[in-house]
Amino acid sequence: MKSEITKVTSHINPNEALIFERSQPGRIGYRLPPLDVDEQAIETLVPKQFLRDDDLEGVPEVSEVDVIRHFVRISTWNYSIDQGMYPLGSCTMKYNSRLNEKVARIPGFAGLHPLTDAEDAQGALEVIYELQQHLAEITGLPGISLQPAAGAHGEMTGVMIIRAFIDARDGEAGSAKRRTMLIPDSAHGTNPASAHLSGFSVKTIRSTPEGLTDLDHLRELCSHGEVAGLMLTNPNTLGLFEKNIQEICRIVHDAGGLVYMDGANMNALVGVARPGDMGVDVIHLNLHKTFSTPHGGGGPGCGPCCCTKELEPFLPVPRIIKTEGGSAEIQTRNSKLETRNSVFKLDFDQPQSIGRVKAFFGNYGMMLRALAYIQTHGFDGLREATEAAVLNARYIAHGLTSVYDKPYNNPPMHEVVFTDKRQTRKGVHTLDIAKRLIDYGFHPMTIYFPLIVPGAMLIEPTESVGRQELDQFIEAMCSIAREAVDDPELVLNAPHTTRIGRLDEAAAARKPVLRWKARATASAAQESR
Amino acid sequence: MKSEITKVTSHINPNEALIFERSQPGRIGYRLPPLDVDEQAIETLVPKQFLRDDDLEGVPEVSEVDVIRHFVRISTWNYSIDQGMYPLGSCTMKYNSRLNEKVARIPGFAGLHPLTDAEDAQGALEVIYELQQHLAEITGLPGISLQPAAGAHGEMTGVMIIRAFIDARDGEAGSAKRRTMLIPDSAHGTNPASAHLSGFSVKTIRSTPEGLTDLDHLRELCSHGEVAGLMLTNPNTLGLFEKNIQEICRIVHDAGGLVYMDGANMNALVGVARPGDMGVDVIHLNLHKTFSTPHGGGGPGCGPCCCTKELEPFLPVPRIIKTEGGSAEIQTRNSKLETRNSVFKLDFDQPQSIGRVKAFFGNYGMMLRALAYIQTHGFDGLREATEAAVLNARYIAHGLTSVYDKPYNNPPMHEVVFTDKRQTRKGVHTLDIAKRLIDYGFHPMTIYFPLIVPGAMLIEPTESVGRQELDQFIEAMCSIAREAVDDPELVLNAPHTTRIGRLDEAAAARKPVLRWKARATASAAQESR
Amino acid sequence: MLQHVGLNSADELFDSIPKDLRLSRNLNTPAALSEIELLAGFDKLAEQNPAAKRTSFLGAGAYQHYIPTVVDHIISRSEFFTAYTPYQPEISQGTLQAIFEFQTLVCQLTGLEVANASMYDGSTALAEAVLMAERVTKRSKVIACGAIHPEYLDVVTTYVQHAGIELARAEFDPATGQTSDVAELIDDSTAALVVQSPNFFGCIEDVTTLADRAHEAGALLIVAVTEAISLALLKSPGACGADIVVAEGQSFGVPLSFGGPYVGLFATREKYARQIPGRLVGEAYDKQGRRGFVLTLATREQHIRREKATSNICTNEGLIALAATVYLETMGRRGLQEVAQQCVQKTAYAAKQIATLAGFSVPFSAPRFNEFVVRGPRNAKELLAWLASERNITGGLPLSRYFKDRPNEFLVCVTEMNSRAQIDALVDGLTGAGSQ
Amino acid sequence: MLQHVGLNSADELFDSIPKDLRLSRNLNTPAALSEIELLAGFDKLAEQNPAAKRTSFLGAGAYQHYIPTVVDHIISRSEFFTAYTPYQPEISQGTLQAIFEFQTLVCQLTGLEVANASMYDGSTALAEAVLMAERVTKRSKVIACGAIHPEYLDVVTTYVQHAGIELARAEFDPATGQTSDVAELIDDSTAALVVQSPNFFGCIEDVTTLADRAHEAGALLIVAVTEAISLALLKSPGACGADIVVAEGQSFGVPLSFGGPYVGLFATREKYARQIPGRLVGEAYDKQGRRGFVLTLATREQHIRREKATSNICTNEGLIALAATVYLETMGRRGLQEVAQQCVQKTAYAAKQIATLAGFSVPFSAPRFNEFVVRGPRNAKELLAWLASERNITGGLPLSRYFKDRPNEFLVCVTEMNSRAQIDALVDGLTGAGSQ
Ligand SMILES: Cc1ncc(COP(=O)(O)O)c(C=O)c1O
Ligand SMILES: Cc1ncc(COP(=O)(O)O)c(C=O)c1O
Repeated sequence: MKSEITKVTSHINPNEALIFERSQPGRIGYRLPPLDVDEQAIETLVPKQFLRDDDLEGVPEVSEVDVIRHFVRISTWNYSIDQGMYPLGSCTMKYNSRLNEKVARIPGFAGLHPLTDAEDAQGALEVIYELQQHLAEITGLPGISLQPAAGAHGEMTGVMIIRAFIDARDGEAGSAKRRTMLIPDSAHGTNPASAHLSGFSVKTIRSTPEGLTDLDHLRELCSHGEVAGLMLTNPNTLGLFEKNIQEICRIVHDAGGLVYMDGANMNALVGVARPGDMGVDVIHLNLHKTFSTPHGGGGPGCGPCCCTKELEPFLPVPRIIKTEGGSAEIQTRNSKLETRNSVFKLDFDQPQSIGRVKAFFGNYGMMLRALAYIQTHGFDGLREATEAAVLNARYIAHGLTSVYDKPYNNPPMHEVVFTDKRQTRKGVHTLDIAKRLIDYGFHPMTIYFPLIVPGAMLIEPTESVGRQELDQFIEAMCSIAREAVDDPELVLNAPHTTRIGRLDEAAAARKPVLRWKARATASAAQESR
Repeated sequence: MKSEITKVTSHINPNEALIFERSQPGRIGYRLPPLDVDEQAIETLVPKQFLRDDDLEGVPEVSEVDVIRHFVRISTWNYSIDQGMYPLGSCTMKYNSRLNEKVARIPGFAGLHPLTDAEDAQGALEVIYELQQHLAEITGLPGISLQPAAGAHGEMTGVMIIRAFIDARDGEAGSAKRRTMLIPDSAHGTNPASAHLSGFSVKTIRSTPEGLTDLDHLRELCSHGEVAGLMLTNPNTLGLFEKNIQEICRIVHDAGGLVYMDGANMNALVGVARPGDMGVDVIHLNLHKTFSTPHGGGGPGCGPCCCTKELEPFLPVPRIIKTEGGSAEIQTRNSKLETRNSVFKLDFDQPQSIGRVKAFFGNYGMMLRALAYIQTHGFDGLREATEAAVLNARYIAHGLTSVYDKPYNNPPMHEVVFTDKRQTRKGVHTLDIAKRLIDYGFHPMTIYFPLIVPGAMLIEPTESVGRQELDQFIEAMCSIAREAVDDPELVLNAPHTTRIGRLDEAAAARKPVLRWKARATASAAQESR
Repeated sequence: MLQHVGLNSADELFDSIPKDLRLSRNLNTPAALSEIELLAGFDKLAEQNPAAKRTSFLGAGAYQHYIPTVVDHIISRSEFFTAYTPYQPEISQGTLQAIFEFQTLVCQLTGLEVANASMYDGSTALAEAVLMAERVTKRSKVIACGAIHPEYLDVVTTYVQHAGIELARAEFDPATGQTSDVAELIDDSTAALVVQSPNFFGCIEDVTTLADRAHEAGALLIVAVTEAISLALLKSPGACGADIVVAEGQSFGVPLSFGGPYVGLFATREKYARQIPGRLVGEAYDKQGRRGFVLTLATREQHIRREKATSNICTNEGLIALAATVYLETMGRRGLQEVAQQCVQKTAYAAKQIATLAGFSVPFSAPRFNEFVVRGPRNAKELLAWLASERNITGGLPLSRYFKDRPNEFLVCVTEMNSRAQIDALVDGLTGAGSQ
Repeated sequence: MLQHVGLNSADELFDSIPKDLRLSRNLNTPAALSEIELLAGFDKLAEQNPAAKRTSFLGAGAYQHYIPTVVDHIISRSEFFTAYTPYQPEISQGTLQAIFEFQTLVCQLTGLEVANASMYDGSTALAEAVLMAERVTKRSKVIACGAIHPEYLDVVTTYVQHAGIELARAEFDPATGQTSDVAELIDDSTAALVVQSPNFFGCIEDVTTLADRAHEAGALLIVAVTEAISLALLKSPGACGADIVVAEGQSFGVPLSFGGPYVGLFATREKYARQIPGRLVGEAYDKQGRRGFVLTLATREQHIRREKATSNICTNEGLIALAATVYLETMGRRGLQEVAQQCVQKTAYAAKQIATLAGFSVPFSAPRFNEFVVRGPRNAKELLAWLASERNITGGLPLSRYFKDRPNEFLVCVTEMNSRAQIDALVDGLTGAGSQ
């Protein structure tokens, strides 16, 4: 130890280093049972040229309490739903029930290997099957695959299904002419990216000044016989319901295309209206939005793909199907299952399927949570949640219109978009408002999305906030608007209450440092007992 | 809702109200299964005069997400072991293993009713028995009761055992003459309070300038034939081992008394020395210190009482005993137990017992954790922990002697006491130093205890900190010493980084407000959907 | 590090311990286990507690109630479970505010004005209440009513044995199961009358009348509650006139856990605040007028008052009090009422069914909350053993555990956790067991 | 609130939805369940997965490893599991720093220079690697070596079907189980050679040689790892010359959970950093020079680049990447090495025992990590079914699930979780099963 005093940091919590910087040779945080077979010289089992020769240099050596303190400390630098409102538009940051976490950890599920013989995993398969049934009812679309791991993955799956359907319907030559996917300018970036993955080129549809799909433009784009389909978000990313949805579907269908709906905004519709009833052919859901499976700092998600009966043969394999009538085989194999009179099976025999999109069955743990969500809410609770989500957005819309520019007049569904137009005069922009919200204890809204709204602030409160918190949020926003006039510097330099200030992202991208490296000169830190 | 803007708080997290202030009529956070028997009018089951008539007025009505946010927010106002060093002397704030928490939650233990027939709870009783065995080995005292719920409870139990022993030995009249319990001036307040509960009056023994029990004074106090016993902490509360312990025991024994040892500081001894070998008759342990069961913000604890063979008949009932040889009864009752060849039983037949000190078996969940601690450490790990705990204290003693007054020269065991003597010149006292430590990210040490050291700062790092953190702590203390000279105001007004500053404790005690009350004028808050 | 502090070996750390006192061998405790081995070992032990998985009608001071999932999530937060007693208020406001809420909830439920931060459990809380009554009244006789939990009485007996308190017993009426008239027992040396309600036999006591009797003689009324859920439905002891109320808080979101850790609730009247044992949290303000909470009235406590303290208690049941707080706030006003209602209704259903069985009767006529005594046709311990092994049901507690003169009786408890199907299975099982 | 926003009924909230599109009935989903009912229901379903409790030797892309208790504690912290993607760095430093550590660990383990913040899983990561190879090389043929996990190959096939990529297959040597010579297959239209090592049959491939072959033709070498623990012992793919390494991270502290959520690892060379799919976290500084972390190089991603993005991925597997990070840091350098060692040693022991059984053989001779193929005397599916029902052992995966021409073979996996007693029981069981 050096005897002179090194710089004293003000508080250890906000100064937690990278784990690599805390590592001390010889420290361990694990213990395994002793090896209980005779140990062979490793080179006799694996030839030396196949063995690592760096002794895992650089991988940290720390104790269990080091690990706990490390992560507990850095966790306190995060904002989370459990601390307050998280009004990220398009992200549906609703409360994640503790009960659902418990369900996902039941050993009979958490310890089950995905390649278990179906006969020994009937409970697990029943969960998938039952969730499929409920999602079919909720969307009005009977064909479901739970394989996709997230929204974008569901999109890819859905678009590939469209492609496969058209290939089958029009034959190779006919299909080759249909390589255009129509996507509104307000769409999420995953939509065009997913279309591209399926070999489509994207044409953009304009939005009307009311924030809806421009029907004339759609008709025009559909008039060339090259359209494979349309990808539409509904309610759209402005929070507005596409009231012409039936007409839109008709136009696309008449032009020989199919309609894909991005279901990211289903939280506005569950129990109230069903995409299948609107004429939509295929949709993905985000269980990690609408069905409250936790976001986990960026996933895991689950992006089920739901489609019409007509498209069902194209869904990924395996399908999980139910066959009625007891199976003798099962009755002998496991006494617990004796009374089962329906059996769940994996069906690989789907010659028209687009194929697998993921190993095994998808993000199964998320399915458990979503099913628990549906069961604890009940049919009435699901609708009530939708009503509350929309009402809360309406309440915010009402509370902020006098202070912030609201570019669209139509009443919003579950989220509402504002802009920074009135604040820019003093140089305060959306980014600044968002950062300043942090000082008030709120997570910022989604900003600069959708792209068609300059300075967009997309606010989605979800049903998980009460009126008190909505009022606090509105007050905070109003207060920031005042500050933008009275003391713009305060807003421009926000946040002031966080561990670090705004980071220089441009510099970070210019010369990216994407991993920790041992400093060449660092002499190995030493600790002796 | 009022339309004018109420005062905007800077950040919602540090301003979380009391739950009663968040309550909204009609909100609920629970759901029960529907009542599945025919509902009777309640008055036909319980006469009206026995029923509550206030409709539980005042009990909060909140949603599940309200509850989660409430507690997550207020939890962030706490400091905890998991965030950093917690060097509270005498408290042994060591790391609480996650594994032990998992063990305590195994349904076969957590769901077990304490009045279960012993035959159906053999696993649970085996845990108690095995832990007793280990504690007997660790203390060198073979008689163990795990019934006491905390240290003070264990003290009371031990002192009552002394009383019962003397009653039995000397007869009523003889015993009536022995009503004095000797306690050093450095002892913890629970010692005299526990002695009092057993009907003893307390005489205080002086400490020597070296911080040890004054043998001459002890001899003098023992010379009157009235001494029932001595309560001694070892290492004592100054962190020093009472090196004359054998002589001390001899003096007390020769005077017809017994020696009680407060085992709060056993973290300095486990695997190194055993009270039973020193001549001690009875001791309590704090499983919530030495054996790492979590403190939980003030409990639960578990304060086993351990005594010599001679005192064993006086231990609380029931005792948990083991009888060898299979029991036919058990073999028929439960097939799982067939191979058991020893049976654990509750023994109530202890006529000399002081009686029960707690319903059921004590804080069983803590026993599970302590047993897990002993098993994961192993005999060598237990000793290593002791060594590390003492070494860490020694390291701090070494690091701070040049800056803070260290009133005792002897090398400390697991904790070390300093004073504010050198800092008081500029008006900076122990309290201020403690508060300033908070700004550096550390929990303060124990202050103003033991009472015999003016301005005491009792520092116990435990084995759960590495050298890096020790260095940070020493740096912080040195830095505060400099600040006390250069900028005393900074220290006097600390902490500066917490949600609230120093509270006016005197005012709080003068007119105590010990519960929330609805403001008389508060019009019922209303929320409609 | 050793060298740094001037030592050559770890042994030298212990030089202040005389050589002959140092252990020259390894402890004879097991070698270290890995997590895998440890969990396997405890799992195996847990399996040897088959009762943990049975349908159960066992109560008698520890109750099976639903615990909302949020409770364990909250108390498992590092910030709560790895914190110490909140001696440094600036960095303990989470714990302190939670305790303040706990104290408030205990006041609301008990109908009293001051509650402490917790006692070890219901039984020790009762013992402390008796000691406090002696301090308050300076009288030495304490009368324990009718049917108090035998283990509670045992604990009280232990606690008071050296305090110069004489413990007298009042009888209970064999027809109703309630306390018989106590007027004759009470006199002006009586410090307190102690009653449990619902009592050990599940009978709701007439607390108001008992309070009057006590007060007439200048004594205090102490009410003990082992089934705290009853507080949500029954007239609060405070409203009935109780001076001290103690309760076992286990029913509030705390697992059975073979008897602990549980949490003792302790409440009394404002005027006795300075006589209360244990910790108290009070409101306080900092210089900027921000509200916070602190441990207060510490001069009652052992670390200041030493042998003159109101109690020796130091560590209490902080985390369990937190669990109870989370439970009470999650269930809330309506949830607590519904749990209590379901208990009463299901218990009434069960008692009615069982009373009609040949050979079985329900001897006590007093109104009940969620427990009642059943008198069966044969030895209750054997009968219940049959029920356990043949029907996998724990049917209740054989009273012979505490009362040798009641071999054929057992105490049945029904909560919201027992479905009608379970109750019907119990009834069916009793029919079977009775005719063995 | 409705009135406040000028509405009279909740229905009016949906006025912008045409009447005939609104659901005029209740959803036909179940009525709300309480926690008690819900848990009972799921517990019942869980019991119908008897395989979850069996001694198991099943691997094949999902592995049973010990998960230190701290992992679940950390990922269950509200601050981590209820946070969104860290788009606001000032209040997401916890997540960002953890990902930065994850990226670093992935680089260390794979021996490469850049790793992303995660992919959905190993299979999709492999598909993305193939697409990336096409972008980097602008070539269209991809050769998949010998024994790649069949489900991974299926996923790749799905992903590339519309990307103009031709997928060719290289054979494996029936004696060694390793990839046969690929020289003839590679030409100057080859974008990448793809190899899994250890491969699906558990055989360690000669990655260095394959890298040389690929590089000679200007193609990339893509290495897929399904058993990420092998990285702790085997020469890192980066050191062998791989250009892209993808792996399934499930072995790093992630429960089997019937196949997901798992986490895909993706690493490549520095020069391809801007071609990498998915999110990247990089170091950044604020005005006061404090270090922090941000999402960076976002111009590769769909929300900026839309259809020209390097991938459509948005939500990835953040929390699972965190679990892997906690696992890797808890086990640490020495723990990872020990797990890997135990796998190899126990697998060698098991293979040796089984190879001596009459009627059984271990057909492939290549060195192995923790899996190997066994050829039995009769239909493997039936044999394993017998083992499951009679011995309560899941003995492995019948290869017929993927390879109809290998009815008698099955894949056995042995990890640190399998005690010698379990292995011996397997061996004994096989003897029994073989002679049925
Ligand atoms: C409208 C919309 N579509 C698609 C997605 C993509 O979903 P995921 O992130 O689950 O891939 C998102 C999520 O951010 C979204 O908001
Ligand atoms: C020396 C000493 N003795 C006794 C006690 C009392 O232990 P407990 O708080 O568990 O009752 C303590 C705890 O603070 C202590 O430090």
